[in-house]
Amino acid sequence: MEEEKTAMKRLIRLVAVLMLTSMIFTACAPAAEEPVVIEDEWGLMTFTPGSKVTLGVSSALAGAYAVYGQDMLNGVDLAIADFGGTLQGWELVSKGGDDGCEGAPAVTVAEQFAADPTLLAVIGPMCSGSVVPASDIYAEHNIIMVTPSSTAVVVTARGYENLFRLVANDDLQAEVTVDFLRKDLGLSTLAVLHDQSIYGQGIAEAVHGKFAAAGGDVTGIEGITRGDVDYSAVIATTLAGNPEAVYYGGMDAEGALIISQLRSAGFEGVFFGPDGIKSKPTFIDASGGAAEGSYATFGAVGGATGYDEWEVRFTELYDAPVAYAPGSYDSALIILQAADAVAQVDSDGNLVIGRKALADKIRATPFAGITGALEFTATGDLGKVSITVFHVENGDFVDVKKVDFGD
Amino acid sequence: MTILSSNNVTKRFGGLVAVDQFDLDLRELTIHSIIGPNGAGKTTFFNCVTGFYAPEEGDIYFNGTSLKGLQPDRIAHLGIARTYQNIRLFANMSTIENILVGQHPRLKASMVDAILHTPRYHKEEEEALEEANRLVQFVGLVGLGDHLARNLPYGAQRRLEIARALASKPKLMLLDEPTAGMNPHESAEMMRFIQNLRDELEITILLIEHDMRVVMGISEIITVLDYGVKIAEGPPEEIQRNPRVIEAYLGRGAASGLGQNST
Amino acid sequence: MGFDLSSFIEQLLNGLTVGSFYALIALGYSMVYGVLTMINFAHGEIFMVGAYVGLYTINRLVDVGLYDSNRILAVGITFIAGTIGAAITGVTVERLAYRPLRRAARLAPLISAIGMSIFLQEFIRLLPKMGEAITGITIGSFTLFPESLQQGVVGFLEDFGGARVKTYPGVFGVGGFDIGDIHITYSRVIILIMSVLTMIGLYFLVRYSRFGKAMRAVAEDKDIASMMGIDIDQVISRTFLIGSALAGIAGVMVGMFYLQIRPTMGFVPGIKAFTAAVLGGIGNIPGAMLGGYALGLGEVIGVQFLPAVYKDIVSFSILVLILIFKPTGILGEALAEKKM
Amino acid sequence: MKKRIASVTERVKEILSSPIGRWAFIGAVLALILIIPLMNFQQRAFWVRVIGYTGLYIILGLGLNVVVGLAGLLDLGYVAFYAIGAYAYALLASGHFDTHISFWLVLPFAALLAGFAGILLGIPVLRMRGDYLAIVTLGFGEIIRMLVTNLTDLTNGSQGLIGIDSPYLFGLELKTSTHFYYMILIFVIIAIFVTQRLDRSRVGRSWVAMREDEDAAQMVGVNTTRYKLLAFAVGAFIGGLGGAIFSAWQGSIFPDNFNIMVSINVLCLIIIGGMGSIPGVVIGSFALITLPDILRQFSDYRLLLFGFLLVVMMIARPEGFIPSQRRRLELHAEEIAHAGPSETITEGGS
Amino acid sequence: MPLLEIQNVHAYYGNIQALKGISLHVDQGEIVTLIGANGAGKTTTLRVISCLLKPRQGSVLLDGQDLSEFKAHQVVNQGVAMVPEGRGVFSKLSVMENLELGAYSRSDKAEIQEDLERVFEIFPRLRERRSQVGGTLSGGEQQMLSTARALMARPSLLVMDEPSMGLAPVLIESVFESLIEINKQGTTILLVEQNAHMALQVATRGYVLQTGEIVLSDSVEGLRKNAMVQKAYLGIE
Repeated sequence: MEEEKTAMKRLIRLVAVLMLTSMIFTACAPAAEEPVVIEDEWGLMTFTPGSKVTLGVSSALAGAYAVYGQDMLNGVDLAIADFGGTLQGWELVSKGGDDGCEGAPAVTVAEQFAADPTLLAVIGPMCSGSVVPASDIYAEHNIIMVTPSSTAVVVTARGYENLFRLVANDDLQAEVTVDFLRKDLGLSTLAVLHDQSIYGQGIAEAVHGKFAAAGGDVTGIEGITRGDVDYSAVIATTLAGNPEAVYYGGMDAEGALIISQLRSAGFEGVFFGPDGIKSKPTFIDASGGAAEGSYATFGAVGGATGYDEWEVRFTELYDAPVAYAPGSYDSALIILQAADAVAQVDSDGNLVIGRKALADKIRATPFAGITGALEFTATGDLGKVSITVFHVENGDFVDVKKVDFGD
Repeated sequence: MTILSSNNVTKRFGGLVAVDQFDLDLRELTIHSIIGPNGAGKTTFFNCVTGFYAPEEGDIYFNGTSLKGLQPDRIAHLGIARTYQNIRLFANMSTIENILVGQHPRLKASMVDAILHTPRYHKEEEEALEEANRLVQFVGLVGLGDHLARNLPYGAQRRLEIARALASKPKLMLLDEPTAGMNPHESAEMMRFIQNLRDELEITILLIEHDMRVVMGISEIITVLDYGVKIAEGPPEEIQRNPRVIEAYLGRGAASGLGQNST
Repeated sequence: MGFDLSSFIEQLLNGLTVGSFYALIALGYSMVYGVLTMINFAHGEIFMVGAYVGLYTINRLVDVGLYDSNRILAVGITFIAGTIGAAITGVTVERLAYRPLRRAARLAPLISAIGMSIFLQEFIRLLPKMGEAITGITIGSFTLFPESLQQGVVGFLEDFGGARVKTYPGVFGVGGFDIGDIHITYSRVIILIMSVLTMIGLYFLVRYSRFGKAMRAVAEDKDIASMMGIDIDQVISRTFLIGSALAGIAGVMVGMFYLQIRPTMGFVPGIKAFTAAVLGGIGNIPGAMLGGYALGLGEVIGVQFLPAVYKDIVSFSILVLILIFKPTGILGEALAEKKM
Repeated sequence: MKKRIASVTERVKEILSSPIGRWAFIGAVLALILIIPLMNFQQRAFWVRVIGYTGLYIILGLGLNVVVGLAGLLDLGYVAFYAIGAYAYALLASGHFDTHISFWLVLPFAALLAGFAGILLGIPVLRMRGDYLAIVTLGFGEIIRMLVTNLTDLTNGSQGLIGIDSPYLFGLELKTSTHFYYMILIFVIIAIFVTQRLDRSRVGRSWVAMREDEDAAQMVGVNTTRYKLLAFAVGAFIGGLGGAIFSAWQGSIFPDNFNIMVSINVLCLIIIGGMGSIPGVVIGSFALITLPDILRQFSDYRLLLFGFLLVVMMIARPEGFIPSQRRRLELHAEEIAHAGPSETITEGGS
Repeated sequence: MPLLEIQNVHAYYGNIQALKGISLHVDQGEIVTLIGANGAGKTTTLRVISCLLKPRQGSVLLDGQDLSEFKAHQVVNQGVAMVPEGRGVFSKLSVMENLELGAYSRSDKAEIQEDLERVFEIFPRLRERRSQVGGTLSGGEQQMLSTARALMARPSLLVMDEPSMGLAPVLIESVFESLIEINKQGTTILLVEQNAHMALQVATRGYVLQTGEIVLSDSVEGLRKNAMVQKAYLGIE
């Protein structure tokens, strides 16, 4: 365990060093021997000697969605530990900001982070509803933010150069889903359910549209109420159209209820969902066996290195990852490596990082993470994305198909 | 001249007929009492007059206007005011405020006036306050204007309730057991006060009362109700002797209240 | 979509099941309202605590093998444990957060209840974390608790609460039987029978027992009730006890039949049950049962004819319509015309 | 030592109770509030945001205070009007329909629209009292949220509305938190001014009378139907105003912004502050909206502490921090007055 | 030893003194009346006796035992039953249930049944209405029920608060007749009344309470002749 950790650390160091050298070579930058005047179009982050370097995590840390936020925070903490706990000698810390998965508090958290002189960058926010308003603040202050979870198409459509995201947007997941349903499984009727959230409804409607466009017959689209436990009424109307498959846009907990109630209502067809349901503890285990045979897509996984090993380590330290821990882990490492690469120590002994330099570095550097080979486009979306279709077999997710985008 | 007339008024609650084909002619400037055992329908009739209950049958006219279908606040605007058996003041408002609310039907300032403090608003509020202070004096509550209604002693609460009713300058006042809970001395004072209302302010009085001394002492005419039905009507002397009334209401020693004077 | 009788009957059955939950929880609202005229906003959380205590119990019974050897006994013990857990929580909440406010303005206990609701939810969620923090306290280099104790406590708390969705073992499975075209799952039948029996029991308790009479007397007039020799505090405590116990039963049922539980699970059913209690005429016990079933049925019938997203709109509209014509709920008394 | 502290608090009380002292205190607080955004300290932007947001809730609280505190109508669905105001502005001044109408034109419209919705809500609930009213209004709040979620063609459903225009004032784009801070401050002052004047007028008296005894109020000529609707309308108008400001400030809105917790928060703040009391609304907003942000340092224990403090505050001060003048007298009075028949006294006095 | 003895009781609501050191006693078998105007402190005295209000000074002794150590609901166990002002009938409970609650603190089933028969004898009207809900009774019947309910506790002392209030004259007579009957059967009665006429007809002794103080204590005959009583309470000028 301890050995693995140091091994990992060494590996990361190595990658970082390689990157740094490659950058120096490719950019033909002058060797930084003389104390140079450090400049940056967006301004500089200056960390005085002895100060900490903070990674902010904006997510739901208290209340209903806290379980996801805590998961993110754990992912970031593990990343900091794997990175060695310091950035060129400056101590690295994570700092959670509870946004409750809502807009207004997310903005408050953004202001709080923005005022923190030790802040390096932000991982999150988790929910699209918080990302949209909070990113305005981050953009205003040129703070780098990487969201591991917000899938709404609109997030990256506003031209913010400081914003990155580590998941595929709804459209791509929907495309793979529909393709799989139509071609691989050869199905022609589908009923769609969603949880009326930004995330769930967004992806459900995308699937709905694409399935119809692909010549399939959508027998109905219905919304459910989050927090209810008995969905038998809506399930009965859903099944009234005799669909071959049911697609559910939403999160794992409700997903588990829906699949088990679908099965007890006698539904024997295919159940399909997005990355929100791809959770072993809260979807497969919570469904009491009913989830067996279900499908889920999960984005950004492809070329992943060392995920299984990582999962073991993570589980040992915290608990099984819920949803966004891997993405948060990768997000944090991407930031840290880029920061390591562009950071300089000025003549006063301060660690100085250019904001735009950091953003450019992140955008320019491909990263081999546990969630896949990650590379960003100009808009902050993943350039090469692969979407994997998972099948639940014997109580676990097994990947059955992988589609690559962006090549 | 008749100020209030009730024609054939019937009010039912489920199977129970609380007021049964009740006729009443109330002449202007009289003091008229309604007596009868508990549950005889007296208060129910008050509630029909003031618009809280809609009678199933019959009609009530006030100065020739039918009250049918009118809401209590409209009826208040027409000039009828009342008090309650168990005092119902605005407990957490001051004496003055209670009276100011009582003046409601006579005030005209709108919400906009109130926000902008227009001259009209100022003038009206000033006059209203003046009038309220006058009423405080009239009912003998001087010095208690700022007290919350709920803090007033019992007798003062009764008087404040009357002052609030007077604030709308009514033509008819319905008093529901105004001397309940008072000792003979206080009751006598209240009797004089009620007579004053009629004599000085020219208000017609319709009274529900259990205290026979009060009833017999100030009423010009008495109506007796039993199980919603009018069983007698007439001047006090006549009622006192009416055998039906004695049987249903007054009892043999009838006099419980009255007769005591001779003890 | 044509009308399909068998699916309609299935839907009615669904409605009755959901209605049972609403009714069981609504009863607690109504009873508490009856004696204190306050909305116990934390009632949904008491239901949640019941589910958690039940989960802990059944998992231990699985560990010791009783669950496999005698399932009926294990389920019975689980129900009892969940019921007791909820009851204790309810009584404690009353004692700490409501009793000091017995004489305060009407809305003060409501706010206290809202605070309690947030507190309980977060308390269950943070249990393991708090356990870790407290047992991990060090004074200088001296640890206050031995490591084994710390592990034991944290282990227990992790088994008990925490932020994650927790799962009951699938006691009843998804099996069922058919009558003609109508498919009925065992679980629904069991829920229905259990709820109805519980409610009949409650009805007799309130109607005929010494406690029931005392409770109704306290609901009407506390001073006079105490003149009769009734200990008001005790009656209120017991009312909370019974109301919370019913919520606990509902909590364990939800766990057993829908498997998953989480700290936030009390909120939506809490609101629905409150709606049901008002629909039936708040403070009125048969009314709460009727309101629960009416709401459950109203929801499924609504979904038959309108998109499911309008389900809650339909149920609230039914509520408004009924209250417009009967402002005190279906069985509510022609209330509060203060005796004039 | 203890004595010394006591004498100091005594002295402070004395100063605050004299009119000059009180005005000086209010002036000092106001001056502090005025200059906060101009000061230079590390967390300035954060505090400007938090206090600005608190101001927004003061506006909402003043609106709901009319309905609950003055007129005595327990409204648990106040968020509906906030949502209507927010959506009205977002729809009329964004790329959604590509209409970009000026904030200053939409603002009164949004508020009027919300006020109208208040009347619509008011009509069916006229005959309901107390807790029946509470549940129906709660339902109304939920219905509005469900409608904005599901009327996708109009509101863009759960995906929300983004890119909402900033207001312009004399050519200046009001964009930063500081701008909104001052704008909200001005609206807070206006709202205090208006509600205070209403409270002390014939209208306010009628509301309070209705709260105290609806039947008796009607019998002295108060048209309770009209005054109930008026209370709903005024409350909703102010709520709609707050909603429009919110959507302009945040620049994007989603149905989830308008959940039931908003209503509950606003209700809690007016009760914690002291029902019917305008200074109470201000203090209550700081206690309920600022406090959770202060509790941020406790990270995930934040809500746990918040729930706990809510209970403690209520038990410590059941009448709220600053009970309204009328109510304060009343509470004092409880000790004086003989226990009336409706009182529920189980133990001895005090 | 008197059955009930109130010694120098001072009672307050907050800082307002409602009772300023009153003393009175009721002997076994008596009917004693306490006369006073509204606000004189009658109800406060009763609240003190029923332990709903703790006196700040002084004591209430029942059969020599200090009542102050008891809570309100325990007083009835000590043998004091109340007929509250306004009757206090549980309007949603049936007549039988009301009577059963009167015997709430007792567990002797057989004797309860006996007492039930006894009160039905005194108030035959209640037997007819036993299954009717309290709220549907007439005012006089409610007064009967309230009195019968108190008797169900088999009290040694029956305390009645304004039984004549709001009743038609014809009913007041019958209430007082039943009161005498109850007394004859062995129950001591403390009668708090405003209606001095009636109270002085049935009682043996009386006290006059004014603004929290006992100003007069005498036999009924003595009180009737007292000029102050005649003026303020009997209305004889």
